[in-house]
Amino acid sequence: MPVIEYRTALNQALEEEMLRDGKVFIMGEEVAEYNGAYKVTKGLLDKFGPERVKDTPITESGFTGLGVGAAMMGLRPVVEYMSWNFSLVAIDQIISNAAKMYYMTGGQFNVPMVMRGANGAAAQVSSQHSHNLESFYAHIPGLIVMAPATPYDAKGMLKAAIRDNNPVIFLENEFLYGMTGEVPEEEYIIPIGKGDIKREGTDVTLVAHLRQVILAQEAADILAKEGISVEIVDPRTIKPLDIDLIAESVRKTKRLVVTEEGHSFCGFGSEVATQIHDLCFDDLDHPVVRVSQNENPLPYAKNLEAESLPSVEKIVAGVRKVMYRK
Amino acid sequence: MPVIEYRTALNQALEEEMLRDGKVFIMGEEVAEYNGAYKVTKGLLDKFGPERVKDTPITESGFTGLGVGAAMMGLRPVVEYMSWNFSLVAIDQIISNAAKMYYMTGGQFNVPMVMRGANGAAAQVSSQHSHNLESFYAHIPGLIVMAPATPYDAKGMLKAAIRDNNPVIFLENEFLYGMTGEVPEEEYIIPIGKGDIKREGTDVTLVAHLRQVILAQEAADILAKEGISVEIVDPRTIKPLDIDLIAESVRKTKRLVVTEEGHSFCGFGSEVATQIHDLCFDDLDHPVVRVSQNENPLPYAKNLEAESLPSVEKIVAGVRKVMYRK
Amino acid sequence: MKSIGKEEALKMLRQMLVCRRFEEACLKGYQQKHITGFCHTYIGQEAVAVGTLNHLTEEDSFVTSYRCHAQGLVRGMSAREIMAEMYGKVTGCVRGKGGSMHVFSKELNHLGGHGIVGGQIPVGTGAAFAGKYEGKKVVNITYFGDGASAQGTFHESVNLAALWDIPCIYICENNQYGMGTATKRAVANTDIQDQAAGYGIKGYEINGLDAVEVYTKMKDIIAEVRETSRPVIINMVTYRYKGHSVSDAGLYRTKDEVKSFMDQDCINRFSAQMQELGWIDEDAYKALDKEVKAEIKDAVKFAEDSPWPPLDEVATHVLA
Amino acid sequence: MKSIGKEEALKMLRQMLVCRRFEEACLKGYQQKHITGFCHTYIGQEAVAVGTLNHLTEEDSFVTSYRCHAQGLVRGMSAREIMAEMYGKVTGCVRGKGGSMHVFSKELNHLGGHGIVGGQIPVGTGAAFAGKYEGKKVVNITYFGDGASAQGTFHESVNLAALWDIPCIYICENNQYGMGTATKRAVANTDIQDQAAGYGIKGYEINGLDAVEVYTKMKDIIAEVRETSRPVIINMVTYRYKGHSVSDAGLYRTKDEVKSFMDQDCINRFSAQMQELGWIDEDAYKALDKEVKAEIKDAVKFAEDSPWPPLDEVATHVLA
Ligand SMILES: Cc1ncc(C[n+]2csc(CCOP(=O)(O)OP(=O)(O)O)c2C)c(N)n1
Ligand SMILES: Cc1ncc(C[n+]2csc(CCOP(=O)(O)OP(=O)(O)O)c2C)c(N)n1
Ligand SMILES: [Mg+2]
Ligand SMILES: [Mg+2]
Repeated sequence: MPVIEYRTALNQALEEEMLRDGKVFIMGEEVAEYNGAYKVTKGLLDKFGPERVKDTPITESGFTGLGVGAAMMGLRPVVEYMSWNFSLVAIDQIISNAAKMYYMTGGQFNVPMVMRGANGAAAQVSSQHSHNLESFYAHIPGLIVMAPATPYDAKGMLKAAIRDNNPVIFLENEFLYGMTGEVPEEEYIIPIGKGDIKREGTDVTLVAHLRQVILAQEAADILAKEGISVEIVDPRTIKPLDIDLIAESVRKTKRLVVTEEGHSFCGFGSEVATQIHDLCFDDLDHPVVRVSQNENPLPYAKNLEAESLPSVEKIVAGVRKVMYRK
Repeated sequence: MPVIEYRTALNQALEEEMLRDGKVFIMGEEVAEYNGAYKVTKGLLDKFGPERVKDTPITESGFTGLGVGAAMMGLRPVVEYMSWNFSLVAIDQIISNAAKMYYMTGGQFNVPMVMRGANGAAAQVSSQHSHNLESFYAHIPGLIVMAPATPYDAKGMLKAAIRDNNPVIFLENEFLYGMTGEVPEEEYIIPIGKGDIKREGTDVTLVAHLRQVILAQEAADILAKEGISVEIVDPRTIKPLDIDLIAESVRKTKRLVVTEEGHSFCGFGSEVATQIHDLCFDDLDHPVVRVSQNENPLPYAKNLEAESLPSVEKIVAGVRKVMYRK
Repeated sequence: MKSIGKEEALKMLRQMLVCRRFEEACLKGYQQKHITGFCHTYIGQEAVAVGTLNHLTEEDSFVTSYRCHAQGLVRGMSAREIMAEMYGKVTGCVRGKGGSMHVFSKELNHLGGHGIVGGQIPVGTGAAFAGKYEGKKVVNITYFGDGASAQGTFHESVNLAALWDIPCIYICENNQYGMGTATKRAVANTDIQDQAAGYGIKGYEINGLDAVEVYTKMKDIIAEVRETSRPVIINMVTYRYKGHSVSDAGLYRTKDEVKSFMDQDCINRFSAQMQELGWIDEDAYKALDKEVKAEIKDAVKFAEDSPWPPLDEVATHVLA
Repeated sequence: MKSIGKEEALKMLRQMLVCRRFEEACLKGYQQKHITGFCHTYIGQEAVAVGTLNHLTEEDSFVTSYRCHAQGLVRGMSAREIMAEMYGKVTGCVRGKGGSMHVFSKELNHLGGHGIVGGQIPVGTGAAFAGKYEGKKVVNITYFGDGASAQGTFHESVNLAALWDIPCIYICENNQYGMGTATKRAVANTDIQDQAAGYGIKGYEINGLDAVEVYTKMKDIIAEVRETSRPVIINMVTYRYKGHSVSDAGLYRTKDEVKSFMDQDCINRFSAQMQELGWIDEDAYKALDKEVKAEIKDAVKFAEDSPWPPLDEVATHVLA
């Protein structure tokens, strides 16, 4: 099977879906002539022309809303945010318009629009550029939230997202773009809402998504040497959440750690923890442990940034804690 | 003690703080000549003049950012959003600027600004006008989030908010504005971060804030007749959260229900539940039960709206569930 | 008026009356607590909807704010389905889920009915974009208020449309107030059409109280936009007679001011012009009004008699 | 040039050189991986900072985007504290917490250093508002890019300022690109000053490559704003020589184009004008440049030698 980068997997998904359906078009800052700030849209302008691959001005609210209107008229926009941080200036269009449209029109107008881009921290880009927005978007009924961790998932999930008839929040990450992995040549789709066991284990369930999956693997390697067998569950779709898969794993391991790059207060980990406490109350040997970003804006200095973010060491510590080990 | 409306309590707080400190000024849509959409700012234009009570154009992002800049230069703006729904067009100014400023300037510029307005549902105003935004703002480090349920709390907390040196998200509710309660004539301040036992009880802890406190009281009355003694804990400040007060209550009652008007996924209830599962794991007789808004945008029709929102009945059912009763 | 022609003029007169009587019925329904939530009427502004929407083809689209009933009616939605929506009934145009602020019709390309001030402006831009993308010669009319013109979404949308040659017609329904705030207290330059210069497009001011002026000028403008695909900004100066919404007492303006505009009432003026030409007489007008009133009465009865949405509707249409 | 005077001109020349050498040192520090994250240089645009900030009084304020080092230096921050910030050291102007995009100085009313495109525009407006509120005759300069001029925050801010007579000077540093997008591909009308008409205020275009023009014109404009409290929009046409940020290869423009602007280099032009007047000669210029380079070298050494922030800094300054 070919081994390709995460960004290439996304690029293939975009190309295939644009070939399949003339209503799919791409818009965002630097997606066309510049080939994308992170090169996800590389070559698509050449292949599909400026009518279908559109560079926008820096007006996220304007072009997001434009996407909503276009989607209401039957197009299938794929909107790129250079990073999800910039979606904050467009969030009203996403929440008040995209998310509510199908419901408030009594099922008349749906909004088949994918919004995608880098979520969370990059390397030392400081506090205004490092938001993890899973919990915001997952909080709102009417939105689907996806977050692939591997090239394989990225491709199959983006294709599913583009074909879905709802607004989809598609979260990627700058560090993942260069990661490589096997991606089959034949077409495949990963269904929305289906999680994936990224590593089987018996002692502790570790829920991780996006870049945390990579850290979780490293942590699991370390813990394996201590005789702790970690099962890594990647929900892949944040909402609708495959809680059954997580619960099944927890019923086996009796212990759960959730790691997320974002902040913890009302974060994704709190939702997983609450649902699992509810579903597996009698199974759990220890309360669910959350690993997450410190309660401060993300600072620039390398040492402070590292101190703030979840890390392999913090995940290892979380697992040890849930195992009542030192 | 005088019995006054919630809106009057807020009005008194504003007036007293404006008298005390010339740097405090108010801005928002219809706050001056119209006396406020919900009359919270009634009479203040007459008392303080148009330089200190300013009607703004409908540009939430613009005037919120203007507030941030003014606060950086030493003023103490009180910004009214006609409702918190409209803060979504300004959320980047709140999160990227107000919340991060003190940190990203290394402690140079703080932003003493209060943002206040009605949060959550009013009577049948449908899906774009009914957001509960606790979980969004509480998720972000650098913001304080307050949510008073009574006239007494409203006054003492708003005064604390205005005197605080940080950006404060101050959540009110349209249904509460007309509620009455005792408010002393002498000055008092309710410290930020201090919760309040709104009703003592022994069997179940019920965490509720804003309008949910009213519903919780009604539910507790009903449950009392069934012999269930409910303790209502109102955190008042959502962040920093008085988790110790909640935990103390849970250690006594062994059971916790959290009711919130907003959605549950990554909502406030999930945070309380997760923290309490962690702190009181061995005390709990039942997993924490969340009562919240259904997983759909809020519809207009009276019967559908009622079906969607948390209610006295739903709270009663939640308490019964946590007591293992039918 | 002559260029409009008798048949079209009669249609327009009827449309304006339908809008007016419909909104009057809403006010009554609100007093009777059948209609709840917010309710924003269009009374006084009818010439705008009528003078603009009649130029659209079936494939054209439009979008507006919460003040959205009249546009729906003029476009051809039934008074029944809109009134039933006001009442929150399942027979309403959006099944009772939206209420007064959220009239939509997919069939007629009525893209709503939006509650966030300025929020619909990019949406209309997108609808116009879609038409162009599909290679059709269609336009979109995006209506918004004078208050909304200050929102950033307006600026961002117009820039996109001017940059990409999107055939969108931005109509500022300048009814001289955004809630209690007079336009001049909200926008630095009340000649909203002057914004056009910043984007290298055309701007126009039109007397929105005069259905003939609106209709004739908009005919040419819409034809030009359809042809050139260049967006335009229209400052459509009009006036609302009632409060911003039903709960607004309107203390921010004098009775004299309101009266001075009622004296220029668009329906009276239009029917007088028709009478001058002998296209209608007093009796025919009365008969027409009676007919319209009956239609609205029927709509109200339909709304009253319609069932509530079944409770399981609450969970449908969250996801498509 | 004559009206500027020799002393002031010498100061300006030195300031421009400090900015240029500082940014060059940043590029080097970035290659050496001492500086990380984003890093946006000001090379080519120096005349703008120098021709504008020198007219501000101590009480005036200003705010800008992530391209914020030069403004800090011209205003009087030390190269040491800004370079140390680039390096993420605790001796940096914001204690290593902000990095390249977030230069601030409370003492000097440098309100940053902002990363969200357009996000700083309302902030500057607010600073100008505060001065007026306190009854002072102070102004704020709000800098933003050509790309940023399309953001809604610009429109909202200018409207507020024009409506409330807020003495804010909106300077669009039109360096002809927003990242890889030429201005004409991002804004429908590249004459940004034409936006002024929409708000009933004055707009100006200034050649931002010519320090003399910037300085002399801005002197009068700033004096007028201070006097009248009416905001203005300036289209300050300039050019950046380097990529948008250090990671940008700049393939969207030709070498010829870049060269044509480097031929009009603001520092060369200014020093040539000074030489014509006999205010400086070749040797003196070289000596000045050497002195400046030494200052920057010292700043780099200071940054290198400075300690990292202690780990407990991570939790400080979250709340005041
Ligand atoms: C973003 C936002 N802010 C505030 C409101 C509350 N609000 C509803 S209508 C309105 C006035 C709008 O005035 P205008 O745009 O002139 O339209 P009109 O009502 O006159 O038709 C306001 C402030 C809102 N719905 N959305
Ligand atoms: C809201 C937002 N969208 C996108 C970005 C990413 N971004 C950073 S700088 C930039 C280009 C800005 O161009 P311009 O305003 O002309 O300023 P210049 O960099 O040329 O000084 C973009 C798109 C951002 N920081 N914020
Ligand atoms: Mg209006
Ligand atoms: Mg630029």
